[in-house]
Amino acid sequence: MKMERVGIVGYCQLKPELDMMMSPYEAIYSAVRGALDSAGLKRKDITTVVTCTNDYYDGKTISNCFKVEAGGAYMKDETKVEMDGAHAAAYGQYRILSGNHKLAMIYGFSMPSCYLYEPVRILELDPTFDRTISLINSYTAGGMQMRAYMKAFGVSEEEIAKVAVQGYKNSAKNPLALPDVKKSDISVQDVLNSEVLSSPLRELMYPIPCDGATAMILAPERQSLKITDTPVWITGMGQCQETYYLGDRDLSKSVSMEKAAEKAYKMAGISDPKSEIDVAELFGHTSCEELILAEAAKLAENGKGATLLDSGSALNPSGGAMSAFTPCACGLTRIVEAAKQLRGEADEYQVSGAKKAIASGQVGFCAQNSILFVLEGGG
Amino acid sequence: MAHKVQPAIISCGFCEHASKRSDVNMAELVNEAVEDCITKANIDWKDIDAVVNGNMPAFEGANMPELWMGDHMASKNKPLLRVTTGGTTGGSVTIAGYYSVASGLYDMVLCIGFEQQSCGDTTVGLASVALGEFSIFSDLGYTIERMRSNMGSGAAIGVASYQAMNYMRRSRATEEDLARVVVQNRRNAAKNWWTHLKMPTITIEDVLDTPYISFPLRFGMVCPASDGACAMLITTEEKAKQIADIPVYINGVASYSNESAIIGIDCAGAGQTDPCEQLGAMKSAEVAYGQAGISFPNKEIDYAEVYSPFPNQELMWVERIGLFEENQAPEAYRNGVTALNGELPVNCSGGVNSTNAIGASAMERPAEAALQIMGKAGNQVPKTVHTALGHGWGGSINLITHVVMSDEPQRKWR
Amino acid sequence: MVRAEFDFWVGIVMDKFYDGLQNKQFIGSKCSKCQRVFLPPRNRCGDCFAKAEEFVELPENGVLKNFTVSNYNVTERRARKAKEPIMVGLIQIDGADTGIIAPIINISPDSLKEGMKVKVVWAKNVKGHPNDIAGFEPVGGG
Amino acid sequence: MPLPDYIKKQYKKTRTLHGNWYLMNYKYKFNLSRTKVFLKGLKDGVCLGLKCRSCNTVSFPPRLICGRCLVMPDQWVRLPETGTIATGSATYEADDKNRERPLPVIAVRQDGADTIWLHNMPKDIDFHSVYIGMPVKAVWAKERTGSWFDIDYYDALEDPAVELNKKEQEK
Repeated sequence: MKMERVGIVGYCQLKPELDMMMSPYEAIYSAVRGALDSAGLKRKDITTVVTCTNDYYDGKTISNCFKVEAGGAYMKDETKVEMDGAHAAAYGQYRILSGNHKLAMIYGFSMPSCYLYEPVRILELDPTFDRTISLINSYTAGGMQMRAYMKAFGVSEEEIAKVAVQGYKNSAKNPLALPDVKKSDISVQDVLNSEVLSSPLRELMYPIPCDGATAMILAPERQSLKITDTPVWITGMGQCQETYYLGDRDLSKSVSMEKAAEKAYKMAGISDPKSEIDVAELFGHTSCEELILAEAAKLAENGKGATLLDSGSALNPSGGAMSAFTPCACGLTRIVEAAKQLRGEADEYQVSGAKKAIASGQVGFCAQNSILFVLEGGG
Repeated sequence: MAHKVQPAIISCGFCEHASKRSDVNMAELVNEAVEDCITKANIDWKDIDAVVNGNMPAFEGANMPELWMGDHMASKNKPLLRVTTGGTTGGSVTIAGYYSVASGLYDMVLCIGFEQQSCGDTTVGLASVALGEFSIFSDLGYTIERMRSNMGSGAAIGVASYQAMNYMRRSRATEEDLARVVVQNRRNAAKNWWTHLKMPTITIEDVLDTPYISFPLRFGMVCPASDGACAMLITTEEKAKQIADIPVYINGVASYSNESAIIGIDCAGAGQTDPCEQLGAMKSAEVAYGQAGISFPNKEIDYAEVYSPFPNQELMWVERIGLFEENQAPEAYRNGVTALNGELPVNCSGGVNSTNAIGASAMERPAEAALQIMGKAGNQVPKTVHTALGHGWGGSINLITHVVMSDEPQRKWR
Repeated sequence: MVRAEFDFWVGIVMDKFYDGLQNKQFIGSKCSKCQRVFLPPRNRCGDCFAKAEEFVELPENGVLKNFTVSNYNVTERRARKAKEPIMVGLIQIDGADTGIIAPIINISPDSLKEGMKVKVVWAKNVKGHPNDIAGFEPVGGG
Repeated sequence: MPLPDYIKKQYKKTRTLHGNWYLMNYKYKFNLSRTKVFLKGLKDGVCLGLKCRSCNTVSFPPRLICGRCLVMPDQWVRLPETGTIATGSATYEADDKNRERPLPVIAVRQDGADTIWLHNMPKDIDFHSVYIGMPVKAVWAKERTGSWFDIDYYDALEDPAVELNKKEQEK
């Protein structure tokens, strides 16, 4: 099934900070305003707004209720996706493809400085058993996933540490990375010496939740070409949710991403992702998960994900989730970073000659629900 | 222009609603509705391409519960999208289902709205709508007493009573008019199998006999808190014709949002100076009717399901969404126009006033409207329904959803 | 208003499981179509979307499928460093087809190994609660 | 009212497991830069509204963002002390003491402003005499400290429209 192309015509990513001085409404306003300005559009041009915030992350019910004005949604068709920003982008894409809307504003926002990220994630667990015993959390799930991966494919800790090091080095070049993770002189040994969160997962393999907001504007093919000379096209999208129970899943692989990628590639007409994809911006919750997702997206053989660092498609040139991990916005940021690469706007970390890129988002423990976008550059 | 897809509803399922569904957990509750829906549609669960769902998470203490409930939603290894917009969640989910099909990416989409309020603390949930706003008040010099007296009416019931005051002043509706709406809804609910408050013998006097909660709303006029779930299957025109006897085509959807009422962002002034003016509802109605090619809603709509936890809202909404002239609704209710055998039946399912499982409520409105067109509703109206409407509101009365459906596809727009 | 409290109904299937715990017994459920046995039980099989309401009594022994040793104790309230590392295991009880998450006890973290045989240790007072499973210990003391 | 006659089915009561949501762990961030100017104005006995240069909407209390234009308004305007009641309600306290005499809570639209804010009426006012559209005037607190309640309450003004209405009815 070939789908109509949807264009990314503008975006804005706020500079992430550990504790932002802005109020939530101000942050959303800045991101949305910035996106409109980057595309040279006005508020009246927007026809629909898809917001991505989470009630439990915001500490209030109906978290989009008061964000109507800040998000430019006054008297606009507004809705909220309570997942990752990338899922909101997918919903924006549905709305554009249906023909009912001509310009969709999508934003994702969260402020982990206002809440405790790890404890709030406990609320995602099955309240009839897992939540009461409180043994599953992002650390232990990440640890088990990493052990399963290492055992299944005989991968060593060093190789995964190398991915983390690459993430930090890439972040150092990214002006929109969190200042605390810009470590250009970090070594594999530093990662392996860092504190154990949950064996074998170490502190430096796990991103720091930080405040941020990202906004992106989508438009149909015809309108995109009028708005900008360099639109980035969404040519494929796939999404999948696998089962929740960790005991049912093979954690060394990601079924959700495999199915999502299969669908996205089919839609975009990509038969050999290894050679066709130039840039991969994958939202992995840990360094190890980045490899699992890359393998599930068929960029490398199972267990050979670490070879991507030396050759093949560029894996997370922006630093990935390591550079700025904002819940609710991280997936959207990945799409924006991929779009930057395709437009040639990523100065220091530009991948030369990038034509096709993929960007992913996820929610749930061990990437339970994954979404993958295939993007293509060139007006 | 590429070929556009016409989405259609083929089946709706419910679980039994009650104040405490203590025999099931959230996942099993949803499962009941999903099974009801899939069985009635007579399809295999593998035919479902994607799932859209939503609820009000803060009322149940579970963040993104669809993650662990996925297997019970027939969504294993399938795309799943979660849409939550407060009271309008169900409506937003229906609309998300519509767009999933209309985009041409999925053929058969299962929409689910659910709520198990007996697990949680609805008061805290509702208060936390503006918790951030409340926390700022101490900086502004609010004392605890002032806060209690002023903010006690700031929650949903408060917003509704402000609305009621304004509406009653405008239309000269009396408390008896409000009670009449309640009586009509609860008597209707008694004939519908899945509803919560079934009161076949209730009278206006019974309602007016209860104490005030917040002037002019009385205890007997307020919606209950229910546990329940609703599921709906949306598919393409071609498939719908094969599967269903009478497919219900969704011809217009809109969800326009207004500024918040009563409290503004960061405690600033609220933009809605009159909470019963409802620009958002009028605009949503206009857009949805426009898409569906309806020019005279009061003549063309045969049946309406309106989201009204409080009786004054039912009177207000039917006017704002163009079914009655301004201030004429109370009289229409008096004359039985909106009754089961009236000219324009409204809320024959019993409405939100009788059953309010928040995340599901706004979906039960289009679902019941669709069932009336199919002729399969629990409380079926005697006349033939061709065009029907499902409406929802939520947030600080600033989020509105509209779903207009008909037994004929709308060719003009496609 | 500092916290919202919730009481989740566990449903009939999980109620049976907790009844079992009260009698120091694992009760799983079996899919009516693919015959897979789930522990903890659920009333639906995700793969077949068929009812899984046939109850099966399961033994106390199992295999350690996966594990991790965490230095952090994360609860709904806070995430803080644990006094002692917490050993979390994914255990497949003999006769069940899915794993159950439970703590591992009576062994040093270094000697944990995948594929180890483990046996349940019940809490002193069993009262039909998830915490009735005090943990799993290696068969023969590790 | 006959209560539980609608409960048809007794559902089996299963166990419950407890869960919490610790709202005290949350912080809420605000931008009070506009509100501070407004509060300073109240301290000086001046009602300041914030005007959006793009759509001329005046907000009182000031809004950080004008949702209609998506800009940050920055023009301060002085507003009169009078206003009208935009909407109102009466709260009944849970402890039943004030059932006879509920507390009126009103939302006032200051003259010249386009937004409303919640405020109080004097305690001895009869709630049934309050109506929507009633003109009111701000009464300043004795000691002004730069808080929301430097305007202590809004007092009713004489409404010429009421007299007119009465005459109409007499006719």
